[in-house]
Amino acid sequence: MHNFLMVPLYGDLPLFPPIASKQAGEINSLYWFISAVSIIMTVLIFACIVLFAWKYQRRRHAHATQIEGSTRLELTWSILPFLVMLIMFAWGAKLYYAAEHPPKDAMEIFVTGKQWMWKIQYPNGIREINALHVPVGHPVKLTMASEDVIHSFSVPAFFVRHDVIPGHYDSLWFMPTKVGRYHLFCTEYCGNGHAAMIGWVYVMSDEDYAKWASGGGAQGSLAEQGQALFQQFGCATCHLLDTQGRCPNLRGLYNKPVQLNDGRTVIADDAYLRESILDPNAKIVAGFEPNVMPNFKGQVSEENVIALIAYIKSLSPTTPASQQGPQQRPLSATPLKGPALASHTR
Amino acid sequence: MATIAQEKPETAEQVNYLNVSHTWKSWLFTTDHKRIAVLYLISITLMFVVGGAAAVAFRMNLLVPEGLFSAETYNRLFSMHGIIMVFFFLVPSIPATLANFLIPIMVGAKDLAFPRINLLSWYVYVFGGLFTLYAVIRGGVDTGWTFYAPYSSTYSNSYVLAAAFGVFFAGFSSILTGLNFIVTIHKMRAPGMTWSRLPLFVWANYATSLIQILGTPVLAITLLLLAFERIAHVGIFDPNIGGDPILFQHLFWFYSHPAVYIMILPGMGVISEIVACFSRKRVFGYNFVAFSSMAIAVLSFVVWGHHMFVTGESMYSSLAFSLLSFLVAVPSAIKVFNWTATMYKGSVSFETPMLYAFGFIGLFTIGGLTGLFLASLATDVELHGTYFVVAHFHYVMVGGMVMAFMGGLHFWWPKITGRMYSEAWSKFSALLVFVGFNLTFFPQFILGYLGMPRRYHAYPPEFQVLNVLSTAGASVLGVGYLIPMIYFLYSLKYGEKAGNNPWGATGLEWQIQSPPVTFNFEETPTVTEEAYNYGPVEEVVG
Amino acid sequence: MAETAQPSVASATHDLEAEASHLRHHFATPEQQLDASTLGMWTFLITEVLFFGGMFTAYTIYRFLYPAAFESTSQYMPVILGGINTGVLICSSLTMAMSVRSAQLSRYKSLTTFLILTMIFGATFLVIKYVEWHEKWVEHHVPGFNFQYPEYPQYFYHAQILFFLYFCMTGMHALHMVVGMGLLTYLLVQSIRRVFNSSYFTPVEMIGLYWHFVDIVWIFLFPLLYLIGYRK
Amino acid sequence: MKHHVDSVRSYVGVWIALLILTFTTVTVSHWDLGEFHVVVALLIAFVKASLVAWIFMGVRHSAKMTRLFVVAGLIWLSIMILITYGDYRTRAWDYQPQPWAQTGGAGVVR
Repeated sequence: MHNFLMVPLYGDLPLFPPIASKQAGEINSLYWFISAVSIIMTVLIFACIVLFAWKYQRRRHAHATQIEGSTRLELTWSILPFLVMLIMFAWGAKLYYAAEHPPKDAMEIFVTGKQWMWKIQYPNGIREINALHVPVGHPVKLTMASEDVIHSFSVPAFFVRHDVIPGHYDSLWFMPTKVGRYHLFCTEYCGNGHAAMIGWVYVMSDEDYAKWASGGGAQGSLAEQGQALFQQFGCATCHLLDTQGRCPNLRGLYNKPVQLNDGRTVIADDAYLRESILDPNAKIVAGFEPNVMPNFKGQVSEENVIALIAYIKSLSPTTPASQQGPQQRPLSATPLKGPALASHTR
Repeated sequence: MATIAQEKPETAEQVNYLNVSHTWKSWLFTTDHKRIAVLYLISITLMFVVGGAAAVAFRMNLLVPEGLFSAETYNRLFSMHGIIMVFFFLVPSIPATLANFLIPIMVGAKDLAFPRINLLSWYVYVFGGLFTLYAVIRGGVDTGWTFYAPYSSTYSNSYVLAAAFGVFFAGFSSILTGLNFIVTIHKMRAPGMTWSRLPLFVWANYATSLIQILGTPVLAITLLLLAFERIAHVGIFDPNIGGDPILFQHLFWFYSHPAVYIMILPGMGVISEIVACFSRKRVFGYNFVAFSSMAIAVLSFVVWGHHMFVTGESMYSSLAFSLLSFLVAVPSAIKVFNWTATMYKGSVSFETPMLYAFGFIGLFTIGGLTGLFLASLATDVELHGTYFVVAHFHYVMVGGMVMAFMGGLHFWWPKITGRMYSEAWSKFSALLVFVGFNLTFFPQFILGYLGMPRRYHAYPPEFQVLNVLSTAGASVLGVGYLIPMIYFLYSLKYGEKAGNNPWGATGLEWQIQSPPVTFNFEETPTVTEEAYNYGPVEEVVG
Repeated sequence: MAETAQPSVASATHDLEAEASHLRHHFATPEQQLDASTLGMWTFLITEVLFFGGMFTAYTIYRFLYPAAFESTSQYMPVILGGINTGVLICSSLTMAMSVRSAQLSRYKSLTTFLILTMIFGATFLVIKYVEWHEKWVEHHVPGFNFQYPEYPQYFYHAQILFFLYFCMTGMHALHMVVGMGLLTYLLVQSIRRVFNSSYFTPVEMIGLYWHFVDIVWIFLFPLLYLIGYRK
Repeated sequence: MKHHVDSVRSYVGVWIALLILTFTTVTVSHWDLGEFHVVVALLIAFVKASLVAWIFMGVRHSAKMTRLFVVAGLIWLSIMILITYGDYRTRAWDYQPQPWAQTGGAGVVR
């Protein structure tokens, strides 16, 4: 269809976004609360202006009555609105707090932003570009990294958004409530292809999701992909899994405290592991030498780092050496909250 | 208002600051604040035309979901629009033109404290403008006006350095203007012109100047660090060596959030003058309006983190910034209430400046209230980076500041040029601007609520109808801005002689000749009354 | 008021005449002019505080994030040169203060002498600074230009942040010194022409304020850049 | 026109004090003060800067307004540094420690 401007015109005129997650409903209520307050205030002020302009126009009211200001009035219209705003603040803060704290049983999916696409990795090894499949009714936590510039992962139907800052792991979570297909946008300007960095989120019923996920990744689970990379990059020559090699044994390392050679102790979380892969000299484990492991910065992509970390996570301390290797990871993952920067040291 | 005895018989060959000399040199090397204001007015109008043309162009692009231009062209257009409009139009708009012209007169001084620095600030502005225009001509810059690292420092292939240096110099020009105003307002007030007798326009500009001198240097050093990083290919915002791109945002918004108040406070000052004059009434709650300007200036420096709620800023910081952001809404609300109350029992007339003031109050109210959505944490997460934000700040910047600028220009045009413009045309264009503005930006609130991200050159088709509406509005708005340029120029030659006080306003500026003589006052005036003395107080409320 | 300040009529008239040539048209009195200049200069210095403040903020954040890497750089910071430079700047501040005093007392010759001394100290500072930078260049401690840090490989990346800040901060400081030298040259020429005296010394005082401010910046830069870690 | 001429003695006194303090700050940097290392260094620097401002720059004779401006400049500087620092300092607070480890910061156990 064409309009007078001679451009094709699509007929849709949506006025309300789809509400497809638990947060979306909650935040939408707050949105309409603030809207209601705003509309009331706007109408009030407009009405006063129109009324005064009409009633006191010069033709009717040639002589202005000079009025001194009123402290009581000033205080009233300062404090009352502020009290209403405190409600907005508290309500917003409560929802924000919830958004910052994913439930422990959230399933974890990994997202890498790259000019200009979203790469998605599932624990079972499936990889996708610009498409995210999630089951309805389960909390989902995204752990996100950026290969280059700042991106921002946003799903308007879920009312969620978080920037993906290079050098960080960022995360967000949501619980989809409605089966369907929803937009996925990058909302931090990232260069020429910014508008192309869009995709779809597919919310599926449990059965459909199980069917979709059953195939798994062509190259095995994420941890198995990590294992392959572990061999490919030659990590296994030094990081022996049965005995202590030239480099620390990685078995059972994940989320455990590690003694460093400068006396500090760090927790081997995702951020630590990522840093130790990309910049191995940044933190040296006590009893080991620096400069043994080559620097992998620029050699390993963020996606591969995610796979390697998944492999390290899968190395349970109890598994006998002969059966080493990752188990099929369940879809629910250990919740983790990456620290803001790769290497806070304090 | 003041004891000035210089009413002279108006003759055709009255000497004033405009006709005192005619050479190029007398303009380019002038130290007269009024001439510098005119130089600034010409320069910012040129920049406004460039920035506005970019806006019209990229609005055209958004007529169809696929976009009419390439992504590259679109990105450069919106970036240039942002950079030029923010740093080369909005920041200097009222301070460097109207305030430059009026502040010395309003406080009863012969000139600003440092006239040569005032001229220097214009040259620095022009120098910065040329840098930026050079960047435009060479192919533009595509970082957006925010220059976020590491995109701007490492990844962008556009003329970031030229644009950043342009902004750097514009910043210095802004600092020099602010410094001049502060010293002038402190030290150059005429006898009897106490702080509590200052026109609210002066108060607003004083608050603005504080922000300019306290915030702008931080922008300057941040852009320099960014430039070094771009040159050396390594730097403190570089995540490859452990740098944190969020630190750039901290430093950038430490200036740029207060800067949005640089872009609105002077407008609030203008509205106080206009509303009082055309209601023939003293401003309701003078002390509160003056104080609220200062409160805004101070509070504006502790809310910058609300631009970073979704970046990974600490949750505790976000909570504090959110609360403080609500707090800064209070003084803005005080102003709106007081302007409205000023009209109560006034004697209201509807000349063009007053129409713009009505527009300002209405649009600023909407702009301010939609700010609440972005101060509240959860709704900011929802709306951050969408067209909602674009609509919100255009309601404040364009619906607010540009409306106030136009209102002020229409209000003081007779004083600046000595001529009246066409009342019919000016009312018509004020109406066009109001309608065009709302048509352009109101649909963007809905677009933002639907989730359409900003800075997209192409978009999903369901957003098209609203985008077409917005583009149609932009065309109306463009025409609304073109008409004044024509009738203002026309009035210079053919406009009626305005007389010294065409509006019957109070204030020192209305008691001197139009246009004023070079040193404003032949004798320094002595002030004996408070501002807006349209009559003795007859009624006290509560 | 009238009792406390009772200048003789004759001296007041003399002052006014002497100042008349420097009183700009838009000021009512020389006091107003001086007050305006002083407030203007201090306002300018506040902008300078915030200009450097941006770098100090960045420094604070990264020192908090990477304390060990920052400490490791101490080893390569020439404390002796930095210390000498601190002393040199303090001396220049003294001579600058003495210049202002000489101008206030209309001592033309000593004003010229102190200005020259201040410039000599300023130049010494810049020469030492150059030596220091050259050393850094030779040792490959300039980030972005073949940076090397073999002794502490674990800090290879984070140390670059400190060195980047080091060059930005000392560079900006040195730039301010160079501008200061230019201003001093102007003062020197004017002082040889005997422009300044007890009734007109505003430029000397203003440029003095600027010079002292630059000294203050260095007073903070020295411990923050050269004395980060405790050295055995 | 009124102006204050300070004595040579006060200038030289400040000069000597500044040199002594410079020497002190270098000496102190050789002591192992742990966390107070930077505190002491900054304290000495602050005293030195105050001396320069108070005597050399003549703040002690200056108008109230000038002093107010100086203080305001310092307050604004600290707003910028402290609030930005506050963000980085509190980012780690939100780190959720695992049950088996007592973390004192992001990934770091004291």
